Amino acid sequence: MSEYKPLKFHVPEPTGRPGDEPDFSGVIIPEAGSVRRPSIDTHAADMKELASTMVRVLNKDGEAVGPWAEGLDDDILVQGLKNMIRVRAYDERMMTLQRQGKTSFYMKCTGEEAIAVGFRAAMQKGDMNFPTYRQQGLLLSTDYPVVDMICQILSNSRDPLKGRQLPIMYSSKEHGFFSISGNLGTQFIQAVGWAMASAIKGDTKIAAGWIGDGSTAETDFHAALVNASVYKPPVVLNIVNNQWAISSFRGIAGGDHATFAERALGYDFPALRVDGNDFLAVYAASKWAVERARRGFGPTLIEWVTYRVAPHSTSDDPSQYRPKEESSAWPLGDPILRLKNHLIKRDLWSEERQTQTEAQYNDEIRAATKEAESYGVMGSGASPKDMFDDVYEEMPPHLREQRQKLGV
Amino acid sequence: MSEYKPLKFHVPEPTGRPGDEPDFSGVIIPEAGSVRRPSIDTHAADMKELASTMVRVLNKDGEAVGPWAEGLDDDILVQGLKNMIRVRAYDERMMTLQRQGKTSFYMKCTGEEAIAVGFRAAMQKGDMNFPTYRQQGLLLSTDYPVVDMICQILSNSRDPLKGRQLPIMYSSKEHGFFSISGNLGTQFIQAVGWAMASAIKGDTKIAAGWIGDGSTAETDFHAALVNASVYKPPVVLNIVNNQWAISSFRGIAGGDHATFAERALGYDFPALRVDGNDFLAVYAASKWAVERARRGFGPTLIEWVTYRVAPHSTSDDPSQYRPKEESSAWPLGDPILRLKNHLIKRDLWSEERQTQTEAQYNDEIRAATKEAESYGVMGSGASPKDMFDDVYEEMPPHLREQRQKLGV
Amino acid sequence: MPQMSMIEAIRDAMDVKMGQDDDVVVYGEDVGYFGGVFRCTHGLQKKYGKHRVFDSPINESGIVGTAIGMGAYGLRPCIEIQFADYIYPAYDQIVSEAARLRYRSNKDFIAPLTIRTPCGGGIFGGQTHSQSPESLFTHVAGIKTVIPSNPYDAKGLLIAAIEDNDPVIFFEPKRLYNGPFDGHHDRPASNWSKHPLGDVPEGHYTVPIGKASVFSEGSDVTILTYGTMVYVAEAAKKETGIDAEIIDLRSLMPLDVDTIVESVSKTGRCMVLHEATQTSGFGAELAAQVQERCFYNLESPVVRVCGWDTPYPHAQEWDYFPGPGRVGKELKAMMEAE
Amino acid sequence: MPQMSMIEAIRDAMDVKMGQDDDVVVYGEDVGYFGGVFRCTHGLQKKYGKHRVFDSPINESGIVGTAIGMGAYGLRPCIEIQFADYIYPAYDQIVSEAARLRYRSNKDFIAPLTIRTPCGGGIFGGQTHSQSPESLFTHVAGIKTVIPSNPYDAKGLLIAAIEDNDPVIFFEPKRLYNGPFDGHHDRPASNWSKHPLGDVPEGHYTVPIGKASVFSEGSDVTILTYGTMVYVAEAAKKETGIDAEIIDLRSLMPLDVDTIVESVSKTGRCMVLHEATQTSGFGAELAAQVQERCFYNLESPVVRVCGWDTPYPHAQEWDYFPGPGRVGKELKAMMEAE
Ligand SMILES: Cc1ncc(C[n+]2csc(CCOP(=O)(O)OP(=O)(O)O)c2C)c(N)n1
Ligand SMILES: Cc1ncc(C[n+]2csc(CCOP(=O)(O)OP(=O)(O)O)c2C)c(N)n1
Ligand SMILES: [Mg+2]
Ligand SMILES: [Mg+2]
Repeated sequence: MSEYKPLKFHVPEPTGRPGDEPDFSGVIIPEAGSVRRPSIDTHAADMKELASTMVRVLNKDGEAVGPWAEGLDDDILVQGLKNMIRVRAYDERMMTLQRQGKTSFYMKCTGEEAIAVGFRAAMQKGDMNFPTYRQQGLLLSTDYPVVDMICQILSNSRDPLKGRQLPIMYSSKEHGFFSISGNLGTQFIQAVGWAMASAIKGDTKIAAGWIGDGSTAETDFHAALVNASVYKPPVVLNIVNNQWAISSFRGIAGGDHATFAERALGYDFPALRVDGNDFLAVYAASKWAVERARRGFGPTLIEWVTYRVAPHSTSDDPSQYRPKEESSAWPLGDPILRLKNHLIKRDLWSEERQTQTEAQYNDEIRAATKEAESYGVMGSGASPKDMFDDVYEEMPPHLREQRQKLGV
Repeated sequence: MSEYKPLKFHVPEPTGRPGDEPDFSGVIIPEAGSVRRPSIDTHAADMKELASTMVRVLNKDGEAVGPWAEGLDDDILVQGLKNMIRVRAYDERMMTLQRQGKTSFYMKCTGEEAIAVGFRAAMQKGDMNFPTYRQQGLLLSTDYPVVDMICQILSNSRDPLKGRQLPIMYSSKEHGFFSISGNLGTQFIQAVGWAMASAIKGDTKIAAGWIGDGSTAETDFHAALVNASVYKPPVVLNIVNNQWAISSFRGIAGGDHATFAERALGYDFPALRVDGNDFLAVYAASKWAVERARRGFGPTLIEWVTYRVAPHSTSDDPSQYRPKEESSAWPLGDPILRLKNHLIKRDLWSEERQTQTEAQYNDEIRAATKEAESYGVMGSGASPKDMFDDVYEEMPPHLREQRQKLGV
Repeated sequence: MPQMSMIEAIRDAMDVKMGQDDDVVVYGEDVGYFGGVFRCTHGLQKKYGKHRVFDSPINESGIVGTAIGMGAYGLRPCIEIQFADYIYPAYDQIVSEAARLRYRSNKDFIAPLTIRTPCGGGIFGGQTHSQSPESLFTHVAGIKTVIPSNPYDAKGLLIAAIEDNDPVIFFEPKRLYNGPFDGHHDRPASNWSKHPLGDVPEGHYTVPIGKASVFSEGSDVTILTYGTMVYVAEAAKKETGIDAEIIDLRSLMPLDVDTIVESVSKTGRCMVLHEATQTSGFGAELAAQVQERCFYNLESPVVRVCGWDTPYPHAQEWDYFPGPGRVGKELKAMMEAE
Repeated sequence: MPQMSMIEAIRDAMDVKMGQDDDVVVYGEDVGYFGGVFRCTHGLQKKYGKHRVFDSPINESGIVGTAIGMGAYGLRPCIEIQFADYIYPAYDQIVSEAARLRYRSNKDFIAPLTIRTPCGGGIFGGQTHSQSPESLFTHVAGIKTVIPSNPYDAKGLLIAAIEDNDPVIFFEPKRLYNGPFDGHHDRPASNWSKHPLGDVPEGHYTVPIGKASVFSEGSDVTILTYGTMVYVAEAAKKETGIDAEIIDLRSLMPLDVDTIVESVSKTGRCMVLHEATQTSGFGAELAAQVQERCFYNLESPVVRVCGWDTPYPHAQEWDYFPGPGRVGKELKAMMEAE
């Protein structure tokens, strides 16, 4: 026995806690343009290194460089910037609503806007997302009525979900946005199932699953990877690695020394690791993976490297567990600023248009909020009668009885 | 839309079904001795290729070659052969018991004996296995009383588990054998927890988890890998890839084009892929991983490549779903035969000793069976009184009431 | 009319629906080429192709999770969990997802899945091949739970389940697969081929979800039961000579309260009988409802005869199983109470 | 005596046990550095070190699965599931493993774990932060299920749970964390610092698992309840003037049948009150047992007042929650029945 030293228990720790200086020296950031772009039919085994590096397009000077910069449509970039600005305006306004006591709860995606907005731009009508609570950008870059979104947050009389769901748990089949669940990870395998159905029916639609870095630890993450590996359905599996899961850092999900993209290496389908704050990289990688899926070459896992600038939710205070300045020290910068600088450099945009656009979306959201508030706030419009509907397609006798008992 | 062809649904198929010729041309078998043996403190990132190849020691001529052949104790090899012979004798006798209607159920490990026997030889007293139902070799290479094992199978009055468990679901803390569960995969994460406890207490003991190829698809496989990745506890995670999971082949677990060992690549701990029918390779790899764990260098995933020669269980008939001759066509051969030939070649063994040893264990097991049968067969010795005990440490009132109702 | 075992009737239901509706797909562990460990899907892959009948990885959460995704797409998956004892890894997907989807999305998405799974004991299967977890599902709003006791109901209920736009857990009492079983394990097994309920019409028909059937009329006492225990109740009735009205509930959620109340109002006594462990079993709900609804008609307390509150033991199976002896004894005691 | 909130009492229980017994370890999502989203483990990591108090990956099956392994080694893990609504991914490990281990191994291995998890509604948390899944555990042989309603009991029961050699599910009614709550959500919140049950002794003491407490004596009707609903019952008693005997069960499994029977025998009437959905809720078991054991004493049927059989809605929370209005109405109706 004495031959061996006592074992030690290892618990990973982030590089900083409150009071410490932020330290991102461990985050390795390859040069923009340095990562190759394989053809979309490349076999997983022939592109393994893409799981360990980082696809980046925008260099320090705001230029688009390298193979992933090719063939990106300018209109989409401009529209992407607008959509990101819109998302941020929306997040800010909803925070205000929460502070005003008009909703109990909200979750922002500040700093992560490029991912959902850029990915959505690569999708087609009819495709389906299985999002988490931090992909409002998917809905906000479609024509889904923003008033409806706010009504959901207010649980008022026009809430499309009739007050039944926690704020931000949107659902819109028509806009390719699957009903958000409170239970982490469940949607990842559902996305795989939806894609299997598309293949079973000989359709051409694809699905996208979404999950956070912390939630990759959930069992259904594995279910998704196994089923994706076996049936090779047309699905893109997106991991949004924003470094934090409430108070626990990526290392508590086993993402400190391995990358999350590398999780795919044992499952015979390819993975990309992408600078999630670089809209051009996001859009290019999304297009690649979506096209790969739609052409029948199967699933792709993508790790989007980003940072959760916002608190986890309105119930959270990150200054309790991470260095105060960490978000501003994040080395991949702000996605809006980076795209804006790129477009200005290319004369596709200007500071004035930026200011105008920000004002325009602030106004839009402000007006929409006002309209939404007219239908009630803080659940005031929700009807107890709606509580008993849609548990089943037809109301069974016991629920009819209970509804009568409540007298509604 | 029309730009895209209809998607196709992909369902993997084995290389043969009943009526077909067996086809193992896809199984790539590296030369014995060709795989390097890193030092036990090697970082996972520096030995990734070991997940994709196959550690083999015995060459075609029965010689032990290459770096993994070094430092193997002859006594352990001889004892290993004896233990494997004993396991096979046990399996045969238990099958007979089942055919005689003395037990309802049995599961053999024919062709896979080297794995459990070889691994056990690398463990120390106090270490703990979390086995599946196909690791009888772990118990049978200790001094656990074989009569007790058979009494468990017969559910008789001396059954150490009092008739409560299906035959073969042994349990022996003292012999480092955790209670087998009927629910697949659950033990894999429990092994990680046990190892965490050992590290938390500053102990020097290690745990070993066991799982089948088909069961790697279970959610708890992922739970185990994630927790092993995060806390780096002293655990060896063993996948017995015997190519089949009842009627479905390894491809239905996503193991057709990726190896199961490669699953570790995204989790920052090393993996070995080993010829599971080569006792020397099994023992060498086990020693490596066990020593790595005990020295505080953390977990290892090992894929043992083997073949399920036996039916899944006594309820199964493999001729319904796989080519009849597949088991004899398996290219890695029979583990007993291979070790025997090696030892004979080295004058450590002989055909006579082989015959004697077979006879000796047949006699031992026959006698043990006879003794066990004297305590009853087919549940005949189990007492209804035992049914109410040990649900809790102390019997709560409702169970006392129920026991009284039954009048026992 | 063709005579079918329960296995054949279940298979036939899937066959009928797959023939009628391209959106019906069937999968689960070992259900493809092999046709399932109980052979319920035997031949379906050959007939409908690998893209509609296939093996799944051994991941029950994945089986249900993919089915929810498929349902959201527009398919109608009919999936198998190999044993009800192995449904727990899928519990989150069933409870938090399938059950809630219609409600939480205000019917934007639905989960029209059928989860078939063999349940119950009596086959010497031990702890993990014998469980009856139905009450773990009846507690969950948004799920329907059914359990047939014969080939005719099995086919009709399974077709109804597949056609239902809500998730249905379809329990298959495995002890009844090949023949009715009265709990006398020491007597020769009987066979559906000689039983009137083995008469199963060809083609499409349904047995409505939510309707009980009066298996055997009587006036002394009502026995509320389902699955295998229907025949145990019948045996006890015969053996005691007590004129029990045996109600085969068939559907636990929704429950056919009217049939229950009508019977108990008539008999004035009620026994609840199931294999599952007693505490918080579905029998608790039945007893609670009967006393709520028929209190003033009851001449004696509702009695529960259930599996003991222990794990399902292997060798003590027949001491655990609530057989005709125990049922008869309790029936007699009830008739003496007042 | 120190005055503690329920959060503090729970934290103190862990503190006491960790101080006494090196084998007690505490982990779960966000419980380490941060101290838990409800702060129940705040400060424990600092005091006992990262190897005894730590964050876990977001994998509930892994949290319970590792705890079972640790229990087999000889530790006594006290783990947190962040919300009871998120316990389902761990359901297989709880039901098939923790609950069965002692039995199936003939006590060769045991699972002495405590699973703490906040339950119940009233915090505007919607479907997945409000559930009360206790009956999904009371049905499972081998598990104990407890639920305190005040700081004193919380500390004593949690110490008892950690010391217990069987797995205990320890539900924490999150609406009571900071103060007793009578169901009048529109009135100012009260606080444990002003409540006698906020008096919590320092150091070690236990409240035995399996014993109910008579929260408030009465002679008209017995109310069987637990958790948050204890105070709702109290409010309804006050508001209706009906002299109810309120029994705080505290432990659902094992259940203190004697206290129940004694009370109902005295009052002749019984209401069962819980937040969980009604069908197959724990109230069903209570109603079944009361009518079994007290049938001839009952003057009217046992009445259940429970959450409706729907998912827990967000905005309709106070229509869903069985508040003092509904309880009072049912109490009055009961007193009129005969
Ligand atoms: C099954 C389950 N367990 C726990 C939670 C509580 N929870 C909500 S969000 C969260 C953190 C998720 O982190 P991550 O996946 O990284 O996503 P992010 O919030 O960073 O976008 C946790 C633990 C939950 N919702 N569901
Ligand atoms: C949770 C669960 N699901 C399904 C089963 C049924 N089952 C028992 S063994 C088995 C196949 C396992 O195959 P594998 O893991 O390859 O192990 P092997 O039998 O080949 O040793 C299945 C599906 C089970 N026991 N538990
Ligand atoms: Mg995150
Ligand atoms: Mg196998």
